[in-house]
Amino acid sequence: MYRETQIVSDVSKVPLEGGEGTFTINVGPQHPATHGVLHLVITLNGETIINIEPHLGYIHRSIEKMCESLTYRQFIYVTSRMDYLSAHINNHACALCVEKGMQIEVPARAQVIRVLMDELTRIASHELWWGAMAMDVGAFTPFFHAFRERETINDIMEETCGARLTMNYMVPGGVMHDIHPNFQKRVKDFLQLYKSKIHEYDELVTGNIIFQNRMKGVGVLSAEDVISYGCTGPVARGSGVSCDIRKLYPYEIYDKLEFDEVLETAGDSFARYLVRLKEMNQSIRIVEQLIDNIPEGDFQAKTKAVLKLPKGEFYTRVETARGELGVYIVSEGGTTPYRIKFRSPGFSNLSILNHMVKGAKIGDLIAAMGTLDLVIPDIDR
Amino acid sequence: MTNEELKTKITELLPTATYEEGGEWLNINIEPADWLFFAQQLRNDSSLYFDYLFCLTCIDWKTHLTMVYHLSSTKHRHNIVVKAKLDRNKPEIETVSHIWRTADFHEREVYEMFGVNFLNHPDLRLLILPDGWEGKNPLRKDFEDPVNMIKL
Amino acid sequence: MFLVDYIKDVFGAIKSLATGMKRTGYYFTHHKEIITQQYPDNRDTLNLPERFKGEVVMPHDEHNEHRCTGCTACELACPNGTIKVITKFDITPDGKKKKAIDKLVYHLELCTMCNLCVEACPSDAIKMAQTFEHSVFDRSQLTKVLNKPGSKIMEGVE
Amino acid sequence: MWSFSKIANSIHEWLSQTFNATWTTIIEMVIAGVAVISLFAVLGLVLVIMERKVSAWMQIRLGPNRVGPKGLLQSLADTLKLLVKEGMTPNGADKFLFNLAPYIAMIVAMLLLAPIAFAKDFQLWDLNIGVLYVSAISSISVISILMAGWASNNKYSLLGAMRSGAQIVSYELSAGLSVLSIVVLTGSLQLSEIVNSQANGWWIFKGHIPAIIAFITFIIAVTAETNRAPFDLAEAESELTAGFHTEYSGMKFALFFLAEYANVFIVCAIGATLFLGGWMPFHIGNWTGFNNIMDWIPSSIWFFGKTFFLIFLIMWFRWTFPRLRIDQLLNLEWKYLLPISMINILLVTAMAILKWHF
Repeated sequence: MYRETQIVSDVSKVPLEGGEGTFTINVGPQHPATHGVLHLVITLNGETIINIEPHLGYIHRSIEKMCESLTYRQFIYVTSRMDYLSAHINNHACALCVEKGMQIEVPARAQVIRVLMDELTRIASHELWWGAMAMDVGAFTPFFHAFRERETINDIMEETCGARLTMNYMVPGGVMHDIHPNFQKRVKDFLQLYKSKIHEYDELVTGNIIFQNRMKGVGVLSAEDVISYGCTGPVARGSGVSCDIRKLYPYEIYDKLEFDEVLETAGDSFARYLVRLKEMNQSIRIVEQLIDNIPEGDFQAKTKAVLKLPKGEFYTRVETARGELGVYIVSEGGTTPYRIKFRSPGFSNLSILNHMVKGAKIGDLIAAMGTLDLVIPDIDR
Repeated sequence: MTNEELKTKITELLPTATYEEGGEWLNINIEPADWLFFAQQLRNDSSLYFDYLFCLTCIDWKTHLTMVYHLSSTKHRHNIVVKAKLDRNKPEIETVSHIWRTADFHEREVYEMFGVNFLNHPDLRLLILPDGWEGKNPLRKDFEDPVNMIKL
Repeated sequence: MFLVDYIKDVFGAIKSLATGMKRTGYYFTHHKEIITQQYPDNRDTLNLPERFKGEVVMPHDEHNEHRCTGCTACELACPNGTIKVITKFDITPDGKKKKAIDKLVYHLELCTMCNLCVEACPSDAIKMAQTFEHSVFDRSQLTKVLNKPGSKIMEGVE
Repeated sequence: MWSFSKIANSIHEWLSQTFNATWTTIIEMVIAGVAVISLFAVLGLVLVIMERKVSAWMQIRLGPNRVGPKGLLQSLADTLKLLVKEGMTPNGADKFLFNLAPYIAMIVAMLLLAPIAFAKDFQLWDLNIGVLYVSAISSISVISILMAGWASNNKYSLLGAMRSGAQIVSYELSAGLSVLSIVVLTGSLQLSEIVNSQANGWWIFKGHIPAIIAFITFIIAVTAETNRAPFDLAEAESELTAGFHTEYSGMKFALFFLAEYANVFIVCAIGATLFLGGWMPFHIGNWTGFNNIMDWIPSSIWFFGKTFFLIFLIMWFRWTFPRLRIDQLLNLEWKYLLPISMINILLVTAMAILKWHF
């Protein structure tokens, strides 16, 4: 456990307009703290941030356009390359959308496997975020400690799905293979490892007085702002906005599972940090409920070789590690989508950045941006 | 509110709106000129209270463009889809970035990808495409890029 | 009391810092917890899971025979044009013309290891190999022909 | 027994027999210069490999293990690499200041070595205001950082330099005050006398709690003064990429790097001298047998052992803690460290007057 410290934040009142005495710096596209090729043009007055303007597109591949020429089986693999840290959940959203259009009934075993994989991916993603977050505020050691648990999940993924990051394990109607015979044992080993190590996270980072000083009272977002800017996931839940798609619009078997939606009301960086840490525990809860209860049966529904969605529009929403991912398929009845739109969580979460850190210091920008958990390919698509 | 209740409520607000059947959410077709008024009503009416714009996109139908707005209410937990048909040669619609701030980025994306001109948008510049991008809009159906697009 | 709070703050801060230092100090002295692998040295003992998707290969048996009928299902299933099947017509002993593969060209540099071709193959002619050290000095070496020279289709595979 | 002072004395005797007095002094100065430079080179190599190994073990990995036995020659290979790298000067930079800055950093670090007693009777220059000299010279190092940041023509560098200026100037205060508490107890500014005063026990034990508080303040303040994490705001790689040395490359970068490690060594040596008795062995009251065994260990080993313990402590901080923000950094100094060390020095003074210390 860690000790809570009351932090009084006194952000100095510097006039927040451009003009005399201000200068701009470019953070990115190559910068240690942007976790990729995000480019922010920052106007500064001394150390105080006056304006932030994101420049995107350095890794834009126009996945939406690419998908227009791929069949419904093929397009799923491309979405792994959007939010590569929750690749599995992206694939899940696409598979769900195709199943909704084709009205395919997914076997119970496949549903459980999918949810298990989703939650493992979510833990892995939050693990990496935790390490990167600590690195953003200047602590290097937690990064390596986070990788210890994350690698265990990646090994499990590698054994069952055949790849560590971009698994492409989902197919319309189920999953590609059955789970590996070792899967259950290794997941249980992981649960044991996780439980024996999770207290170190609090010892190393959460309870640290310097860390709490850096996070508390920084980047405060009100619930109204969060909704208006369309933020989802831990960013919104840190401000007390209930937005967990798994609870609100349950898909697969989430309505039968016991887990809590983590809500914090402070709305600052520390609240968002705590939401993610607690979400990891909730995911562990889900995995624990399912790991011994994988029903027997098919892992894949019988589908036609060539999938054709009926004419119409289909929208599915899932909860990725970063927030709400929407997949919007417009079908003309052919084998390829007519138009596909991915409503990515990162894009909306990034738009609040300027509002969030105006008037803060450069150090705060990095810390607050870390709590947004941006994955740049997810923003650029 | 259920879709039926939403339908009656919205018909009161905007009698010219037409509805599409099918789909899990209520699909509303409106004229682009009505959009600003309608959006304000949707956001501010306490029984509708659509405060969360969760998807904003555009579809190129080769003959015309369609703006698609997916709206949700965090209070009442109901969703609607609003569609507005735009002229393909001179697509123009009022911005809603002051009603839902998330529209700011999403409209900039649609602006560069489809060439839709959002009237009164505070900062309508290229967001994803490189500075000085000229020519066609990448997500339109007639876009060709012989260098970077590989035909399979 | 202001002074009491002040002193409490100072001690709380020092304690939180000491907890962190205890944790790193533990790992500093316990070298058994080290998790890194000595990669190029442990090549012999490195075991990749049998499902690992390294590259697409076509297994041949001892008579230099494979199972590929040249149906192009893999080519159609591939999302990014990685596989090209070049077919020819063989003359069977009883004088009939039969479709067979001339070359199955595989572009490793385009492959995303999505496994869709292996899933699509009706005769299990191709599978994923567990290799992962793909770097070469020349890009043209990444374009491979999967069927061995002089190989022919196995008996009984349609 | 074998000791540094005997070697030094025999060299001095041989030189004065062979040459006249002037030449002896000149040759001795040259020898001292060469010794300092080679000490620097060795320190750089040792501290870099030490830092890398310490960080690796704390981060549950192995660290450098390819070059030489157990990777011990890794830093030598790195030095070779840095030597042959191109040293670039960015366009629009103030070339003179840009190239001068790393040398100033080095020279300051070298000057600081002069009054340090490495072993019994082995000291380059035992001047009578040693403590004052150290605190005066060490504050010059900020000039090299400001110079580097200003001359680089890079906004990141400038921000880093400005941060470092504010930081070093404020932390000088509490470092000075905590050093002063030992001066008050000893009654002398001369480092050799401070060491001699600890013959019957180190100040950290003799000075009760105030000395321990002074020691903690000193460690925090010197960590900040040497720009080490958690006070590495001048570099702050996640914020300012590399801060004041963003634009430096090749050997000029290596000089900054070396100066940083040399500074760490020097402040730790000062800390060891003031609080941990310098080269004085560890004695417990009148356990004659134990004390004799302790005396048998050469004094240079005592000195370097203590210094490296403090260096390890500072490395331990670096690989555990996150970085502070600039306003919190100044808060810590002005709201916590300075009041604490001021009250502390009052206590120490009272203790020294009333002779409460051992």
